[in-house]
Amino acid sequence: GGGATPAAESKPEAASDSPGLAAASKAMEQYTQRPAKIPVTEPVGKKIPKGKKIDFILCGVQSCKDLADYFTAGAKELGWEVKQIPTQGTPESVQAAYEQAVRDKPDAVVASGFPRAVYAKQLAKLKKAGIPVIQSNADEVVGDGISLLKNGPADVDVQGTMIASWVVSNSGAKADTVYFDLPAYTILKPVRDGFETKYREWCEGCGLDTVDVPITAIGKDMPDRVVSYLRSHPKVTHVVFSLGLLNVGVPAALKTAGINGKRIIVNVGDAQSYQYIEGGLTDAAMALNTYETAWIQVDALARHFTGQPMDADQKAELPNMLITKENLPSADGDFPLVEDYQKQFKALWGLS
Amino acid sequence: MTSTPTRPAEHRPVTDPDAPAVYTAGTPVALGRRAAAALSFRNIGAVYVWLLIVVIFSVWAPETFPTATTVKQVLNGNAVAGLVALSVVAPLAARVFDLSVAFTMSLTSVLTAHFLVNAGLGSGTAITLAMTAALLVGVINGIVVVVLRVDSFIATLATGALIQSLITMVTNDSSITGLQLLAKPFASIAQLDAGGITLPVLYLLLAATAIWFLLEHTATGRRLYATGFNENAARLQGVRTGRLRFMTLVTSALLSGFAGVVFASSVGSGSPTAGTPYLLSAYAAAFVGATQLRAGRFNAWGTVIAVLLLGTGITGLGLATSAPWATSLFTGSVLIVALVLTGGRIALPAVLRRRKPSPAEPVASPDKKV
Amino acid sequence: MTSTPTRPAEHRPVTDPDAPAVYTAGTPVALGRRAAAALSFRNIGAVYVWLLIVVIFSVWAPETFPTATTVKQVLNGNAVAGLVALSVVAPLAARVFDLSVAFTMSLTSVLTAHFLVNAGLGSGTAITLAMTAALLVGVINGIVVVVLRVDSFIATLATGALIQSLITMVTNDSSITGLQLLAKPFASIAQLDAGGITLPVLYLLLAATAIWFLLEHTATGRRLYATGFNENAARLQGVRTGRLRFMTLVTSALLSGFAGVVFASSVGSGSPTAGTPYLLSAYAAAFVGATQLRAGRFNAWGTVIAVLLLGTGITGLGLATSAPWATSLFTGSVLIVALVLTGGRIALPAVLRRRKPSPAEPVASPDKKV
Amino acid sequence: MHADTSAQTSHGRHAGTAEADRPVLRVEGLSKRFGGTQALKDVDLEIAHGEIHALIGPNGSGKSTLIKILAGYHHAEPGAVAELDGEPFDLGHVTGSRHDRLRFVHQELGLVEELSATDNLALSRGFARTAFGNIRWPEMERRTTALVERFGLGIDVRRPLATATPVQRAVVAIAAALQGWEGRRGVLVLDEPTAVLPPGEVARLFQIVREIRDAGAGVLYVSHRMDEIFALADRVTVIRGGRRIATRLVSELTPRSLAELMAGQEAETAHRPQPPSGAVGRVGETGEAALEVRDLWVGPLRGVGFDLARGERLGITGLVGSGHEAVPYAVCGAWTGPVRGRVRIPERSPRWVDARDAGGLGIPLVPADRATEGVVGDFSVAENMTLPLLDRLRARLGRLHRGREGALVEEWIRRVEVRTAGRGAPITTLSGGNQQKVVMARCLAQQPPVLVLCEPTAGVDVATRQQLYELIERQAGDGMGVIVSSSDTEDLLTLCTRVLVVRDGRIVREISGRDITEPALVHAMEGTE
Ligand SMILES: Nc1ncnc2c1ncn2[C@@H]1O[C@H](COP(=O)(O)OP(=O)(O)OP(=O)(O)O)[C@@H](O)[C@H]1O
Ligand SMILES: Nc1ncnc2c1ncn2[C@@H]1O[C@H](COP(=O)(O)OP(=O)(O)OP(=O)(O)O)[C@@H](O)[C@H]1O
Ligand SMILES: [Mg+2]
Ligand SMILES: [Mg+2]
Repeated sequence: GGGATPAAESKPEAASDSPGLAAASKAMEQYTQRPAKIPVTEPVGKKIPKGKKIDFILCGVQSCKDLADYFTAGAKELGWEVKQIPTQGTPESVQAAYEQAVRDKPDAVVASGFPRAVYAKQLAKLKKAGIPVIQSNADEVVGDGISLLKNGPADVDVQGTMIASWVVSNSGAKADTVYFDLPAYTILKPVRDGFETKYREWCEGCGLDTVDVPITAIGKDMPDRVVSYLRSHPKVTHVVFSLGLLNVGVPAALKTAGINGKRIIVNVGDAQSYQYIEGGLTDAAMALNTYETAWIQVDALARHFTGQPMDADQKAELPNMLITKENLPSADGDFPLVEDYQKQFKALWGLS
Repeated sequence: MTSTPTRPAEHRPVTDPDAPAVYTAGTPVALGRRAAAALSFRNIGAVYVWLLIVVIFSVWAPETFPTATTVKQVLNGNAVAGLVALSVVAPLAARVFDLSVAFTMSLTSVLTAHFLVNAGLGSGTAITLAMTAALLVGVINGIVVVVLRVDSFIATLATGALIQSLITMVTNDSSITGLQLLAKPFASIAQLDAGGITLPVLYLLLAATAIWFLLEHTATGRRLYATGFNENAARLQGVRTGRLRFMTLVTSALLSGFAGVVFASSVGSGSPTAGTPYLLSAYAAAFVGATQLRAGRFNAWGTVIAVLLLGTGITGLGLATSAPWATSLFTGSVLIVALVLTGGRIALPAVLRRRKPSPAEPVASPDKKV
Repeated sequence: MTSTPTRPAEHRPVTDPDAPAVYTAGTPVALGRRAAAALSFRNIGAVYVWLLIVVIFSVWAPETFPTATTVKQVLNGNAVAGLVALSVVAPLAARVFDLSVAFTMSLTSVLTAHFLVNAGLGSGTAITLAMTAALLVGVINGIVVVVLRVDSFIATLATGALIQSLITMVTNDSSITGLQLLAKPFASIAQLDAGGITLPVLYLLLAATAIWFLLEHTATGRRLYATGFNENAARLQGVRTGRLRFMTLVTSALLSGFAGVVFASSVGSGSPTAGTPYLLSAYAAAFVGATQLRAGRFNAWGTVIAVLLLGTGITGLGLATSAPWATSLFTGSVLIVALVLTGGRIALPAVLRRRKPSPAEPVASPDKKV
Repeated sequence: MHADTSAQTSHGRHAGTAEADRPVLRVEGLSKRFGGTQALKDVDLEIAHGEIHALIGPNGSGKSTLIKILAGYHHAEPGAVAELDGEPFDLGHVTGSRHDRLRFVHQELGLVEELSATDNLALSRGFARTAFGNIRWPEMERRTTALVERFGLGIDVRRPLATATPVQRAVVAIAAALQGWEGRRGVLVLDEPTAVLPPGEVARLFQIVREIRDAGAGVLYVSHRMDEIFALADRVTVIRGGRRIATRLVSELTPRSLAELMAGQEAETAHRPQPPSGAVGRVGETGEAALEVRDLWVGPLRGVGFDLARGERLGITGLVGSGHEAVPYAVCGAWTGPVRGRVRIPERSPRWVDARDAGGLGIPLVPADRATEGVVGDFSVAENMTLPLLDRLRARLGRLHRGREGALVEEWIRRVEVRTAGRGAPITTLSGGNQQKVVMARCLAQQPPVLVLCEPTAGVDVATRQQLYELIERQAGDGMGVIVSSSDTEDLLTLCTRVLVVRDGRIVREISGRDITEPALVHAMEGTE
């Protein structure tokens, strides 16, 4: 449900002749602003202990790895040691990683990408041992062993809204959109729902088709699938990918197939997405707040290790940003949304 | 695969004739010789490599590795992998490649979850239905390979694709999760434990024992090997090679299907890609296993040893280091070391070697090779 | 696997000499017979299945499918898959399994990207270095398989794991991207096109022609097949089988390595898992290819036909429907249908066949002699 | 170990010339041990220029091992001396000059059957190529055809050898060995080349071998067929148990004295020159039918039918291509192509069985090609022997009863005198003849009502051949019907009570009892009566 997001609340009134378009444009304008502030403001206030050991369980995809690296950087600032446990993204490798975490007895476990059904048994053990588990980007809820959840299902639907705002305003409310979704990642479902809701709201006459893609298509015949789809649906104007990965190789394939003029936007932008935007091969991306998520998790643990609740972090609304060629901060890799997030966080931790 | 002219026959000195414990005992001398042969590097080289690994990790991670917990972790963590590896042993013995096992495993895992969660059936019914599907897969494989005579390697790739499409239809490619999968009757299948050893370890032992008995101690087993080594000769001696190959395909489907059910119970979800990571490692284990104990013959315990050898190393590595590349480096090197040192020169796929010419004549391995 | 797909002797009616187009012509009658044989269902059954698919999709998606764009799409979209499939043809002809091709492909893809992006080298240097790595992989495979005599199936699984660990070291398991990969000199490698046909299609044709020439028209090719069919007999006749098998492993590493470079250029990133999805489909294509044209022999054009057959179907499906399960359903069924219909069957025991005296046989029918 | 040197210095045909004073090949003190088996012990051998030198000895006496050492496949134990034309060569290394002067036709021919004759010949001697390196196929084919035609045999040089007849393959193997050997300086080594050749082709082979000899080369010729030795060889070396027993001029020997040399003191008991007696009547005369075959259409066969009486030993023969080879396979249900016809074993059931399902009758078959159809190379002697007998060895829970298996195998190893390191030894470590005995034993052990034998004595030595004949006779005496398909006329003459001759797919002649003679058979086969 996207009702609670600031985005939805901030524009109650509609514009004149095409109220949807106006609303979408307004929303888009807001989303394309680069956020300046991290969402937590309350300093930790106590001396943060050094030497904490933290296990970070990866999910087997790039974005988790990024998250882990940024988290490690943040933890290093506080003198903590992070052990990254790789997985192949399969349920049992995730389970095995948790099993190892149980044996490691770290001070905290950070993980990403998988719902608790996969590791319920280990989670119970960790809870019993009093080890906090911090999750992000998972189709999950806080509590019962999970101490903090960022980018949970309730947080990500705004990403759908953002994409919808761009599609609607970019097309002047005359879009015919295809949405390529990857059902294998359940956390992407709320994004898709958010997109559909807002897209229909803002753009009543617009076409929308959703295509599910098996995970095996990534890196193989995905470009071919897109080309085929677009050839058989020539009226489509906008293409949405629910994951940046799905777009890999697509622009080149479209070019050689002689398909021009399609607008492409991806959710969860990655370095390559930004390079595509820079090169004019893709039009927009929803930039994920990976840096901020990683550091807010560090922040939450800092509070935990100093005997405070993590509420401030759980409540905090992480920023998101819609990237287009105009506002692209840097093309040669990933970038934080809040430019000086490190400084701001360090200030909270009393490090600056 | 190649036809390395390295059939076991040719490596063993004639004096200790391959001596499966089969041939009757005898004098103490003979017994001693037999024991020496059984413990020789040639025969159980992987076990020595395994011991070496244990020593290395005990030194490297002295606090965590040499513990009972590690033993349990290795056993529990590799039971499913072991089941999948065992599932390909019987087909390989008959020189049938079943590449669909990974898909069958995924299929039963999602079907069980589907019937339990989405259809609300009881555990027993759900498992029965899923295993029926596995049986069906085995029968279809059998029909394509034996009746329609498509080469098994490519045929099971094809049926694998068909199963994949079925999985996608059922799951839309996302895992099926639900409380029913985590609750008692079903969760116990994989999670019930005695002293920290879970049930799947028992299944592994049972399956290995059954396959060992079948291959080593029954007429069927003998005929399976004959089918694999020289289908022509076997058929001319009245062995129903087609029927046996059919049977192995059904067995592998059932066993890998069962692995899928166990997997679903152990992770508490039905994953549409549950089996994929197990495919190559199952074949690796079976091939390494074929160089152990009954050199040149795919066999159950050799396969189990291979699975545990690799599993021990990976668990040890997890305790000792967190370098992400360590696992594959370790797996690759251990495989090569184990195979080179133990004369892991399998007599392989006759597919590929079918026409190994005359047994005794010029072909017998030249001295320079040994 | 049981046995190689098929040998020529067995499926063709004895009356039409197995005659590759290579052999000299003859009377018009003989020519006609030869043409009939060449166009027979047995010989190019996959082509007929392919035509059928074209017809079906032309009816199903009449506006989009039967167009020049589709032709280009199929060619462009399957060039890399075709290169990988071709890379396993020569090893398979010599009965060597190279399962490391997928990893070699990933390796060169990430190495090229690494050298271009992280090390800031020029395209030429980066590609040269990556291809050197591929060469090294081939040599290592050769050493393990030929010198250390480990069975190729398991040996290349093991070296695959080693390559994987190298990839992980280089990439930390994440894709390497950078503007350099999208920019001109490098991007052109895969993206330059003439009339909508991109360069990789040209590479595919060149590679297929080269392999076809090697296997069909050179002494090396004949010796490769001899090695694969009966290594002992070949060695007895002075063929340096070990050297040849070594060579095929180097070839496959180089070709799949090249596919990795092309892949990196075409998607504009170096992916640590670039090759993985191509492995099984490459083997599927090579095995289907072996039932075509030179039935029973792994061959270049048969493999290309198989790749394009599957590619056409998948493209057609993409135009006609977007059900996520359609692709695997189609792939599986087409493989089975193609193999069953075209006699992609297991070799019947050569000896029994041979005892089936052919009507035309009695020793000296003069018109048979060239 | 110079047990007998009487013929050591005799010369071959070119005796007297300077060249012939030096043997073309001389080896001395050749020993070879495989584990516990002493395969060769101190063997000497000399082959003169222009001499056909036969090598003869019981199964497992070390003949093939000697040849494999010459070929460089096995290493001799240190101390052996070898000379080619007076030049010593190292038995441990396959040097180019040895390859040039020693030419081998191995028993299993060493051909790649999936490839054509052209390819096979080219494999060893190279291909004619253009500047681009591509093969000039027309020239290759012309060359091959020319080579093969020298042997008076037409063959489609483009077709895979798997479709060729055994004779054609043998010719290709010989042509491959001889090509590029224009000087004919050296030795041609033939290991049991005639084991599966029909008489007519044997004669043709002899002619070729004599030509080679007359050109001045030496020939080393291994065979178990005594008559061939007398027809062809100039000298003969007998080895037994890995030792050279004697080297003699053939002209000084009689079949009986040669057999005595081979068999040693056991000669009296082992050798039995008389053909077996005990004529058994045809169905309808004296015996009842063990097997009835009707209207068999298989391959070139056009409606063949016959009755086999209990106790009868029925030979089936014909020229290559006549279709007679299909009969035994079809009767056992082992033919893989399309089959039509009916068979029944009246003793078991009065119902006729479709020939397609004849496999269900469980008639044991000794296949013609031991290597590819007979033995399971990766199995031990015991496993090979009990393969069709497993049902008898079943204990509780379907377990195999190892004890009974062991006893059974030991019994048959004794009965047919298999020379092996033990019943657990891999079958591939047995000599060719001993493998054949294992294959025969497992069929006889089934004590079936009907037994089908193809080339039952291929590669089996003289003494064992007699033993096998006796065993077959004894079992036939107990009521078993036997079908014999063999290219070795001795099998037909000695063993069979009746012979059916097939020509152009039909049974054209039936010869029985005393009328079975070689001329009668040849006339019937060729239709020249
Ligand atoms: N039985 C034989 N008779 C004559 N020459 C032989 C025989 N076997 C091998 N040779 C020759 O000896 C040479 C070396 O043989 P070998 O089997 O060692 O082949 P190779 O090319 O060295 O292969 P590898 O790489 O497997 O060692 C070959 O060139 C062959 O001509
Ligand atoms: N590779 C091997 N390993 C062990 N023993 C062997 C091997 N090859 C041969 N032998 C043994 O060496 C002895 C001599 O065998 P060889 O093949 O030379 O006999 P042969 O005279 O050719 O017999 P036949 O007439 O039956 O062909 C036999 O006892 C045989 O079992
Ligand atoms: Mg060699
Ligand atoms: Mg011999």
